[in-house]
Amino acid sequence: MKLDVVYFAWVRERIGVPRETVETDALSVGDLVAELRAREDRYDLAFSDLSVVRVAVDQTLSDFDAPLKGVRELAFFPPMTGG
Amino acid sequence: MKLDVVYFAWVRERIGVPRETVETDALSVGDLVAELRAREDRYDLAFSDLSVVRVAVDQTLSDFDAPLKGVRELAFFPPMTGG
Amino acid sequence: MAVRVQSEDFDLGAELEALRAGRTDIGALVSFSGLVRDDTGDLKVLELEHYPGMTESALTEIEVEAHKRWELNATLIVHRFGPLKPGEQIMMVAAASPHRKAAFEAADFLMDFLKSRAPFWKKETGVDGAEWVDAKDTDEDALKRW
Amino acid sequence: MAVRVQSEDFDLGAELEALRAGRTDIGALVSFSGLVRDDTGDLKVLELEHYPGMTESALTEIEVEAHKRWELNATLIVHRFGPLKPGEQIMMVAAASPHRKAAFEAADFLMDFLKSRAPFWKKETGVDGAEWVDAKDTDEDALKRW
Repeated sequence: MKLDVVYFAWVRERIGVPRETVETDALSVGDLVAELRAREDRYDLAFSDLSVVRVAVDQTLSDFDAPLKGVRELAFFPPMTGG
Repeated sequence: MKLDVVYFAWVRERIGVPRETVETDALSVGDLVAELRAREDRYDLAFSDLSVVRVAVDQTLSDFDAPLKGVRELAFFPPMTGG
Repeated sequence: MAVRVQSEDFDLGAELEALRAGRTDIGALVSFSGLVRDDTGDLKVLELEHYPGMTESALTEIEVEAHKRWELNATLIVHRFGPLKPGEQIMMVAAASPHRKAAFEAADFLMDFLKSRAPFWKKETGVDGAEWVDAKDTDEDALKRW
Repeated sequence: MAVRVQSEDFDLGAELEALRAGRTDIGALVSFSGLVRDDTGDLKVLELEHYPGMTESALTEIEVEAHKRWELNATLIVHRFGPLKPGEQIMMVAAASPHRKAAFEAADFLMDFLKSRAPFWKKETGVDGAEWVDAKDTDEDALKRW
């Protein structure tokens, strides 16, 4: 399965790209995160503390348990600080 | 003792003047009100329900128990409705 | 910190602009403005009466109290008097603070106390004649929040 | 009801004016604006990053929720992105209602949810380098009020 994955703020900086297409068989967001962390250090660093990482599935806030089936765009970012 | 007394809103309309000088020996605001009510019907009407009349003594919100000694300006008006 | 009581209209945007002009210590600016509302189309004019002298001192006292309770960079109260038409601005308060919560609370506080402690009275003249607006019990009750 | 996400500055006064123009059903108009604060004089630039697409839908969702909860005539959310200097406007919300309490609460609600649910991130570049602004626990806690 191919997924668009986007990153923001310091998550983006640690991973080094704002957007990429990921090929994966992971079933959930959490599984994909584990897979990415095993692949390269920059992912391991970005996802080392998941309590400060938020996830959006198809532009809607979600969580690490969310299934990936049918998902087009996944986003990872720190807690929001607008306003 | 001579006192400046001012009236606002429907209290002013019932009494018929915005301001007058009153000659009185009343000791408190409440005593003066009783004295005025006895004098003329228009005062009796204006002060018939004191729960909806507020009093200011020298431009500071006060109450009917307030003493009149040393007071220069007394004001009577309904509950405020600004904003 | 400023209080103005006037018959002329005011420019809300210009007032808020002036409050923050040239400053970098404000993080949050909250404004409230009150408008002459006429749901039914029956209202011809809203007449605002006030107690000159006491109005200014009552508003200043409320403002001083707000500055005691919250960390505020600036506050402003402008209140009109005289005849106003539906849709016109009646008054405004503004509160500027380093922090959002303080700005919101102070503006809310200014409004609650202004409603029940500043000597203004409203008279509505509609198609069926004129009537003084009654104070609401909820306005007096609102003071207990603070 | 409107949401705008833009890099350009906005004219707070003109926005508030437009919200009430030609209407007589608004009694209360509350605005909040957030400004780039720099107490120490060390801040060079505040960079606002956002998630195009999700930002607009998240803000619209918050606005829709406010209209469900309160009697509102109109609301507006404007939020900027890109580099901002100390003293500049970051964003604004406005809520117009027939009633004071609804206007205050709705504006407060919009801000609380915008803070923790709209995908914006702030990065401060000061004399000592750049740093992402941390979210506050109190921001997340603030949602529980509603």
